[in-house]
Amino acid sequence: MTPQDVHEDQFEAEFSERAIDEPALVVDVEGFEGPLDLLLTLARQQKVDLAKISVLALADQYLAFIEAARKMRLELAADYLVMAAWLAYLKSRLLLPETHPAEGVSAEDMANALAQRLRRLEAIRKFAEQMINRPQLGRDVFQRGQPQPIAEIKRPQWSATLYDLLSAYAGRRQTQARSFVRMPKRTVWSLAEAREALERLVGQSMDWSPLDKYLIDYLVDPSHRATVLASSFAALLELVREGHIEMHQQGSFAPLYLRKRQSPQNGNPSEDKAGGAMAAPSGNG
Amino acid sequence: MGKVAEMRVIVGDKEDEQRESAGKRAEELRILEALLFAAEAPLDEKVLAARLPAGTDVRALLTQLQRDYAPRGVNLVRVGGKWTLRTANDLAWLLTHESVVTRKLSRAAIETLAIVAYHQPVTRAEVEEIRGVSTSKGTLDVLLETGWVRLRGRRKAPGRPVTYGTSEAFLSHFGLDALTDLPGLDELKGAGLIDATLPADFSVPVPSDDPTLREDEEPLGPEDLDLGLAPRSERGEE
Amino acid sequence: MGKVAEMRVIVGDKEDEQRESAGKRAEELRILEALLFAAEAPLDEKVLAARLPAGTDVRALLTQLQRDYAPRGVNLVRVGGKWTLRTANDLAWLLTHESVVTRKLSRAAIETLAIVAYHQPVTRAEVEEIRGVSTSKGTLDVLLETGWVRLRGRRKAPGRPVTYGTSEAFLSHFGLDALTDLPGLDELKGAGLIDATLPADFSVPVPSDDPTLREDEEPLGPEDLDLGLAPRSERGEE
Repeated sequence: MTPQDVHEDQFEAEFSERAIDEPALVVDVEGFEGPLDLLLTLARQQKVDLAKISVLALADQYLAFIEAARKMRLELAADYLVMAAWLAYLKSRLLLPETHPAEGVSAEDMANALAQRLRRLEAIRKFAEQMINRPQLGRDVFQRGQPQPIAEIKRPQWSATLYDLLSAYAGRRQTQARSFVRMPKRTVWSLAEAREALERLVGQSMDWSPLDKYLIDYLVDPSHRATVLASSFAALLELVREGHIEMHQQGSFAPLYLRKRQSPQNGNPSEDKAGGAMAAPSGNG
Repeated sequence: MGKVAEMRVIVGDKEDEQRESAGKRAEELRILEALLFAAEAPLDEKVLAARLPAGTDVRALLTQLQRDYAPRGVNLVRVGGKWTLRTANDLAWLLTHESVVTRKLSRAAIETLAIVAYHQPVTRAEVEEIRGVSTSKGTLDVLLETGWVRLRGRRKAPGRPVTYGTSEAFLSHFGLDALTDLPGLDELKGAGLIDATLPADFSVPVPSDDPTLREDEEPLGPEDLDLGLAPRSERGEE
Repeated sequence: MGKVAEMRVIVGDKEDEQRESAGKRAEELRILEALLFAAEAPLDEKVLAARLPAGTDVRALLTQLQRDYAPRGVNLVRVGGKWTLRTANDLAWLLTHESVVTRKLSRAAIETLAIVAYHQPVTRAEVEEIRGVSTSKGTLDVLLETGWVRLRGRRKAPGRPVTYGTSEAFLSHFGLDALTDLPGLDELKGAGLIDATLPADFSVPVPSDDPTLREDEEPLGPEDLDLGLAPRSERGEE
């Protein structure tokens, strides 16, 4: 094959074996994965073992291809041009007799190295295909769909020494024995407590009753007597002021009588006049 | 001769047929097995049938597969009307990994343990009184978990509180031959753990872990057995 | 007479022993089966041995289990030196449409993956040298994202280029026990396409995914950790 034969139609025919998902090649450099791929494709046209390939013929084909591409004013990537220049150089070296074989790398070595690169690329492509066609996990073969992972149970092993035990015991007992001296807490009835108790005790009671009777349960302990009386009296005054409770006293130091305030706004206007009318609801209760 | 040869042929055919049918069945079982293995959830018979050659008796295949797997480490089980492969129930322990973590008892737990040891049988309220602070339920739970403290019985008193005591594991962990080996007041003083300036009536009881219930104790009821005596794993599943 | 009786006893013992040993083996096989079956990922022999009675010949059991499973719909295979159960290769047709469609790798990515696998540890420049074309950053990123290719370290060379290698996930995904099982590796070696008979620039040693860095590699610096080593989720959070 001579360079003149290189023709886009021919390329199209030659390269139709390429994978379908890649654009069909005309003189479309885009279709190649770089100059080495192009060289490999051209080499395949020689239909011989890559080991016996004629690098010279290959160089010719490559240069013709580039020439054809240029005529069509395709923009060529620099890679292709660098390779073209290198091949042109190699070609000239191959055609000329080697004058100084000892000097640097011989043209034959360069040609062999190129052939070796092509073989390597071809081999890796072949095995890449074999590799990718192996049964793939999640595509061809499957692992267990519902794995039952191993659960980690942490079992504590408790540690303590006899010394820990004894010192803790002795320490705590000793502290407790010493802190056993207790200051008796003074009991104080707060105003709030007194008020709460009175509201509860007087409740709905409509009859006059002495204060002492209400507080009888709280006056048992003599130590409480003073605070209970003082606080309830203060709370009582407050309750009277607010109009919740009525109270009266016969004279100084006489018992205090109290009852729930007979409210005129109780809902029934007839009830606010006389005590007689009030007796009816209390009688019902 | 002719007859014998003929018979042989017939027998041969039958064998071939049987072999063929057995081969077909084996292949169907393989498919079933692979489907069930790879499935992300249990599969129902309809789904399985759709993947098998038309006219396959899926139920019969499943029954055979179930029988094949029965003695194995993996079983074919039916859950909610669907089929799935599971590790055999008796091998569930394989799927848990127990690791031992050493943990130190809290100060409160050690104090409580010491009080239980010296004052047993003792109720929680009594422990609190001796410690002078309230004891959380958790502290006693931890002690029950260590296996050093056990429920003894209930005190014959209002509320029937549980009484606690120490176990044999307690003795073995702390290297005690008997509970009476626990040092008394004089020994504690001698060891410098208690100093001399204590009230005259201060005493340390002579401990006893005699398992016989005391007069003021009564046995635990069956309702107590769920409290902390059941193995942890079962409690965990609740 | 006495001698006969004695012999019988011995024979009986032997039978019992055999039966017992067979039972023990069956139980060990069950355990092995259950473990492999339940596992989320391939298990190595050490992990398996830890779950079996001490002194069990794990390898022999695995070989037997592998033989037992060979004709079945699920097979026991070794990937990356670890053991796992997988559906049989020939049933791919059955299960394929159940799978999540895995993203199809571009031709460039497949080639790059193969070069990384056969020539690792390898730098991007070396990949480009073999392919004769520059490799886009995206191609290697896609491969890193699959988890099949990982950053190994840096080559002790000008520019300290990153070296790439395959991961355990790569072996597991393609069902390879070791890199030596890669198709055509011997052929490549035989043809001198993988040894160092070529000029220095071309030399590629026998592939190895041994995580130990080679003499001409050095570890990645902390600045590399953001590139692709961090788990995806973490990277996603950035």
